[in-house]
Amino acid sequence: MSAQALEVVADGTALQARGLRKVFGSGDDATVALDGVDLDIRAGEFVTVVGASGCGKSTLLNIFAGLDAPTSGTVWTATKPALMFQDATLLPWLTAQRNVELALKLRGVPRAQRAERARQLLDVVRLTGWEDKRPHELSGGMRQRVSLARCLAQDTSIVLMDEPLGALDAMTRDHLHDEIESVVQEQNLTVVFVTHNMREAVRLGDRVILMGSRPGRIVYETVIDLPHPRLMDSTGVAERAADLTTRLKAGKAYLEGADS
Amino acid sequence: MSAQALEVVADGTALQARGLRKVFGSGDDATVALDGVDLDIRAGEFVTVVGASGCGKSTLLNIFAGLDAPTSGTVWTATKPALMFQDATLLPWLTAQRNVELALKLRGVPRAQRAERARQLLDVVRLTGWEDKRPHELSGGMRQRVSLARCLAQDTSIVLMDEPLGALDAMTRDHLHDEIESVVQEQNLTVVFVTHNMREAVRLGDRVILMGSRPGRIVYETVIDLPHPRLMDSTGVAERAADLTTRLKAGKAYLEGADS
Amino acid sequence: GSSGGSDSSASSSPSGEAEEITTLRLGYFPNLTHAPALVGVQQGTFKAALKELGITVTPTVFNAGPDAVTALFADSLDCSYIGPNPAVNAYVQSGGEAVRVVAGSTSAGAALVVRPEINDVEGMKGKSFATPQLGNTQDVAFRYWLKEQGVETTPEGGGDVSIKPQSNAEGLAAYASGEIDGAWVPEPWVSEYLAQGAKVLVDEKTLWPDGKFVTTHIICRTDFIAQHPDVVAAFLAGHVASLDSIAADPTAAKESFALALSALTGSSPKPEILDRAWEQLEFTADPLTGTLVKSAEDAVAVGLLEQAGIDAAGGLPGKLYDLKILNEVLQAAGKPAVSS
Amino acid sequence: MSASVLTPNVEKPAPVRSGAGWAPHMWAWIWPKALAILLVLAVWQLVYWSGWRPAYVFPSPIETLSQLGTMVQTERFWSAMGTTVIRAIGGFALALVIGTMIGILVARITPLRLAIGSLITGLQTMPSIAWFPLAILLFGLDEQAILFVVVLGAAPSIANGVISGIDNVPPAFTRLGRVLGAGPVAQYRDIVLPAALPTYVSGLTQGWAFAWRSLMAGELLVIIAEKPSLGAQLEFARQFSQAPTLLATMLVILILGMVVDGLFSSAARSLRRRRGLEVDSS
Amino acid sequence: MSASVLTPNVEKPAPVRSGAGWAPHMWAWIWPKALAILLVLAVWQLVYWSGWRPAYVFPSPIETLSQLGTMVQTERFWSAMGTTVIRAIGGFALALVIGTMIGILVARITPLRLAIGSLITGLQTMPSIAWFPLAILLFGLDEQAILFVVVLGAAPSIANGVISGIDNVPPAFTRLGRVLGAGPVAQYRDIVLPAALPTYVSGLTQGWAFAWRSLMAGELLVIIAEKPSLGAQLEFARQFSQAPTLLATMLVILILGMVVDGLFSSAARSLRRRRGLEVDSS
Ligand SMILES: Nc1ncnc2c1ncn2[C@@H]1O[C@H](COP(=O)(O)OP(=O)(O)OP(=O)(O)O)[C@@H](O)[C@H]1O
Ligand SMILES: Nc1ncnc2c1ncn2[C@@H]1O[C@H](COP(=O)(O)OP(=O)(O)OP(=O)(O)O)[C@@H](O)[C@H]1O
Ligand SMILES: [Mg+2]
Ligand SMILES: [Mg+2]
Repeated sequence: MSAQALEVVADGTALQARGLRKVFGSGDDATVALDGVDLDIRAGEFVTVVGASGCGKSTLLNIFAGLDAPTSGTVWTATKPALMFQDATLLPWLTAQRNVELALKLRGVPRAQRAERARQLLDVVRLTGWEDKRPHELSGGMRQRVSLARCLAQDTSIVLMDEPLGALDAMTRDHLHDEIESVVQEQNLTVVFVTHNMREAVRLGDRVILMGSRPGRIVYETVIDLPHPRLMDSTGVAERAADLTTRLKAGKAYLEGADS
Repeated sequence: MSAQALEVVADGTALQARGLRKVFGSGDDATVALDGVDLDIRAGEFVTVVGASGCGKSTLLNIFAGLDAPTSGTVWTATKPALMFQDATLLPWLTAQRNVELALKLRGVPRAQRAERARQLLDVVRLTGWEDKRPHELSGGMRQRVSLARCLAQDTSIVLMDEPLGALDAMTRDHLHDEIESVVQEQNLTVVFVTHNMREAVRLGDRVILMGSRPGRIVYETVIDLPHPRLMDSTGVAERAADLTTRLKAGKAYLEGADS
Repeated sequence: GSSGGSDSSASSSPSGEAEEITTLRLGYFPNLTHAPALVGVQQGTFKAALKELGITVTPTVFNAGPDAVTALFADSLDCSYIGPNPAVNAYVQSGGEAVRVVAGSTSAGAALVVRPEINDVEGMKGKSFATPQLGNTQDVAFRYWLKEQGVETTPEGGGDVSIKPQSNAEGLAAYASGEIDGAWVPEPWVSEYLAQGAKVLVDEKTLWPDGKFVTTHIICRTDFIAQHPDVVAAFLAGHVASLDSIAADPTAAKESFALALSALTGSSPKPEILDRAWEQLEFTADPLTGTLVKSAEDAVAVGLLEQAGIDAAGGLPGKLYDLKILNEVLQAAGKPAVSS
Repeated sequence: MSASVLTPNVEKPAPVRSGAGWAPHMWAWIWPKALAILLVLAVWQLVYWSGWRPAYVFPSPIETLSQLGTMVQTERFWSAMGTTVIRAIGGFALALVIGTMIGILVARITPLRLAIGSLITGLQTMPSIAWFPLAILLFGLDEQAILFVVVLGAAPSIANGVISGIDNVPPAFTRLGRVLGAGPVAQYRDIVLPAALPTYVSGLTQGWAFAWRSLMAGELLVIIAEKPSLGAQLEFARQFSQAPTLLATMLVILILGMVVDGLFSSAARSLRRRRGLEVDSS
Repeated sequence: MSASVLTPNVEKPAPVRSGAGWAPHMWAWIWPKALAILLVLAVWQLVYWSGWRPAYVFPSPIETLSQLGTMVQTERFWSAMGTTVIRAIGGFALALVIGTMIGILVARITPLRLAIGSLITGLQTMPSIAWFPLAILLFGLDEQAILFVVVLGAAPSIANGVISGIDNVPPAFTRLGRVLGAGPVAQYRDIVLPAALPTYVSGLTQGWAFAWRSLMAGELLVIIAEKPSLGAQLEFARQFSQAPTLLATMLVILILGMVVDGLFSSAARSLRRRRGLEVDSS
């Protein structure tokens, strides 16, 4: 896989979407979740996506991951992407450690190395000491962090994350921003990162994409050229975030149901 | 109930906790989720709770709601509180509308009025037009809003909310801040509101409580005397939030696992 | 041998016609009417008779006739003690091919028992009576008797007198709880009913010439008889010896029977029941050919057997009986031959 | 250019649902069944031709089917089937009510569960014939005796299905019920039972199978006037060693069982679909 | 003061778990059972005293229990029980393997499901005696013939349990499997089967009940003098109208069924507990 990933870096495009449209249901009851989405993501690019609740962000990631087929349009990816679901989706019969190990197992990591690697990843998300708990013994934020660790265990060059830090407090979040950034840099990952926190989007993204609702589509995108390391509370980040927030508000129909 | 609620308002205390301690499991494997929590909440007070992931916020609300028994200590409440769970917990066999109606049904609202009231509440959370969808046809944020509507349908004078707006975009969040505030004011509700967003805590709370981890306990509390209406982005809110964030960071062990 | 028979032997004996065997697979049921089999096995009579040929006996006990018939069809069994019905069914269903009756075993021992207050067929009208099973010997006898008395019945239990076929145990329970008013049953059930206060209205003996009619006989696979006449002969010698032993010492025979029965089933009838029932039966090597044919004709007459099937199998008695070996054995023992 | 190293990650197009396409849908539903039936018949015929067993114990499919053909032309067959199916439905319905009630009570009331929870399985393992004497004592030689045997066969299975369905309801739902102020009745009516419904409905096929088997035994309990039945027919075919009739009757039982399965499983499927437990496109 | 209008919202204290309290725990487990048994015996004895039916068809509990007492002192009884239980376990184990495999294949492969999915229920509804001829033809008069009948009885039930368990697996888990790159085998091994396990295990009691009932019938296929069996004992107690023996044997069957239920349901409970599906304190 790493050979293929290198080739992609040389070529430059990790993910390409053309004319994506996704309709759920049919007839009067149909929901157009996405329409006319075109997107090119460079290998190694960190793209953050912001949009109103229900605008189609999760749908987009599911299509990128190959979980759902678009109604029309096509997606090409360099490798099979990893996806971190919006809800943790841990397997209740496995401990935190085993949930992470499962991802390693399924990509063929030998048994001997799994335990060690899973422990490392759980340490990254600050869950050392909780390895042997089962999901129902963990708090909501802890479950989300196990899910993040599992996502990082997948070792693919494209990572899709659906509100990965939504249930975490500011400090844990800050810590994980740093961690995610360093992992991404180290392994030269291509990331699509959905969030509702505009500052987070600016803090992490090479590019921020704003989505509009009904149907879900890309209404604006911008390259963030602020220097690294960035801080959530720095004025640079705050300004860009405020600007983007205004733009998103200006784009009509940010609340579904508002126009009905 | 309204008679009893009035009495409480006159008396002044809606919720009282003394010496709460909660231990999960036993022996070596035990987790002390809460220890020595004392709390008095006035009727009509809006208390926001902020604390690191896994510090025991949800556990506290579950005990307040009478869902879990504390290992030791006691809680008194003026009425049975309403609780909005951290995850939406919608019933998958009911539409959004029916999920809300169920709360009305279970508190004895006559059938004729339920539909109308549920529709109003769904409109408050901006889900008009989505009434007939089942949970799996809704986005994560939409599910959370249905859950919020259901919580508001419970019509009790004490409301416990566990990260109720965590999965929502900034604009929907702003809108719901206003809505929640007006409902609380109108019905003179007592609210305990857990959030990871310090500005949100300051924006909404009459009092902010900071919790520390391992074991979960109250490390700091302060009354927010900023005038209403408050805005998330106002400097007053931002300053208080920054101050509280510093205090929370200063309180040691904000990240569980950090000391191990 | 017949085509059907040699087919089945070919499949089980690749070595050809006269396959070497080491054991005789003998079927019977844990019933009083199969007493010669139980006594013979218990007292070692069969073993002794087959010893010279170097052949052992594998007794196989069945609960129901059809399973024994299937086992015969499937070459899993060589000979079996069996009631007239399953024997006729096996004969008819295999087109007269698969089995032959080689000897008789038991005669008589069936009666119509009714509540004491019933005295004649008029008193039976509008009441319900049990038989062991639709289309079995007693069922046919009962229906035919009613027909002769001018009473209408249908196989489904309608008519002036309602016949409700059900297993003997259920019949007895139904009688005890007042659901039925009598039954046409074999021994030891007649005695069981009597023990519960019923009385005999018709003893089936009285309906037959000499008071004899077939209750149990022995069938063997046609191709087995053809291939191993010596084994059949030795087995029948054992059978005759068993009959002799029963006749010579009924008390010892009863004891052997009770022992064998409780070894098989964990239960045996109460001694007083057994004593009475044993009296009613006659154990004989004569297969009472005529009575079986008559019984089959009666079954046809009351609509429980199809004449067409019998004809297709070659009629009755047709090829059903093969008594040559039995007669040789009887002759060797200095007894009169039986006729078919 | 760049697309050369990329792979389309969803190869098959999204399913197009159009109202017009009934015929291909039916076809997709039919061909596996037709193939399976043909295969079975072919193997059966081959074994028959091989002369493995004489025809009178192992009849050919043709003989069996022609026997079936003759059978279905008689009024007697339809009346037998009618009687049996009506008894089965009646017994099953009664068992459904009783079993469901017992299941709910046992799942709900802990002492009751400790007291008779295991007894339910005990009853389930009791063969039908063991109940015959009691059935006669209680109900006489009557339809009711048959019904009694059927209910005793099926109700424990249904009760166990209810209990297992209820046991596997996520605690999150019952906690929600408590928060919403549901009393014990409402908790069951509005939360637990609907949540357990898909498992319950899938489990009903087990109850049906028990009901049916008990009925096949129970129909031998008493052969009631003017009422031929499939159970009796099966037994007679066996008693008279009529292999083709036996096999034809078995085919009828198989087909009826399959029809019932179709009903239950389509009910279960539509339940799952409404809850998003079944994904159409995947 | 203020507390006067407030109500403590959790009245019962949290359960204290200490290692010392075995005795009260046992007691809580036993008393409902003891009470239930006493109640049943009391009612039974009362009905008996009422003279409802003569004693030889409706024996008293005392008579039945004393018969049971006599029975358990015989070597024959233990040998019968041993034979039957070993056959049941053997047949069930075989049915478990076959049924599980068929269940997995049918649940997974759509054409197979369309082809034989319903057939499984069809087979489930087939009474055991219908298989006797085939069993004899295939296996002769042998233990294997009995095993065959048991497997044909239990395997369809187990397969249906597997299918329903798999059908009710949340799609979120299978989607997760796909995201993690699980192939078809891994998807089943690591995701679907573990997810379906609690339903599967609760469903096994149904399979056991089918196995046991089929065995009770199958043991009548051929009766071996040196090998007494419970099925034969039950049948002959019935045939010889020995009401006390019949009832005593029924009691034995009930008790065995209850023991097996205890095993399965404690397995299911521990599975649920590990997954947080069972809440201890609530
Ligand atoms: N399985 C489905 N069936 C029907 N409609 C669906 C389904 N999944 C999503 N939708 C609809 O598609 C739209 C987009 O949903 P999606 O989950 O992608 O939103 P989102 O942008 O992720 O929102 P959120 O921020 O709330 O998570 C919503 O209107 C939703 O109702
Ligand atoms: N059922 C349980 N069994 C065992 N431990 C539990 C259980 N529920 C919670 N805990 C533990 O209690 C502690 C507090 O959990 P809680 O859910 O209250 O945290 P929280 O403050 O709500 O966190 P978050 O912000 O992540 O939701 C955690 O360490 C968790 O592991
Ligand atoms: Mg989403
Ligand atoms: Mg929480």
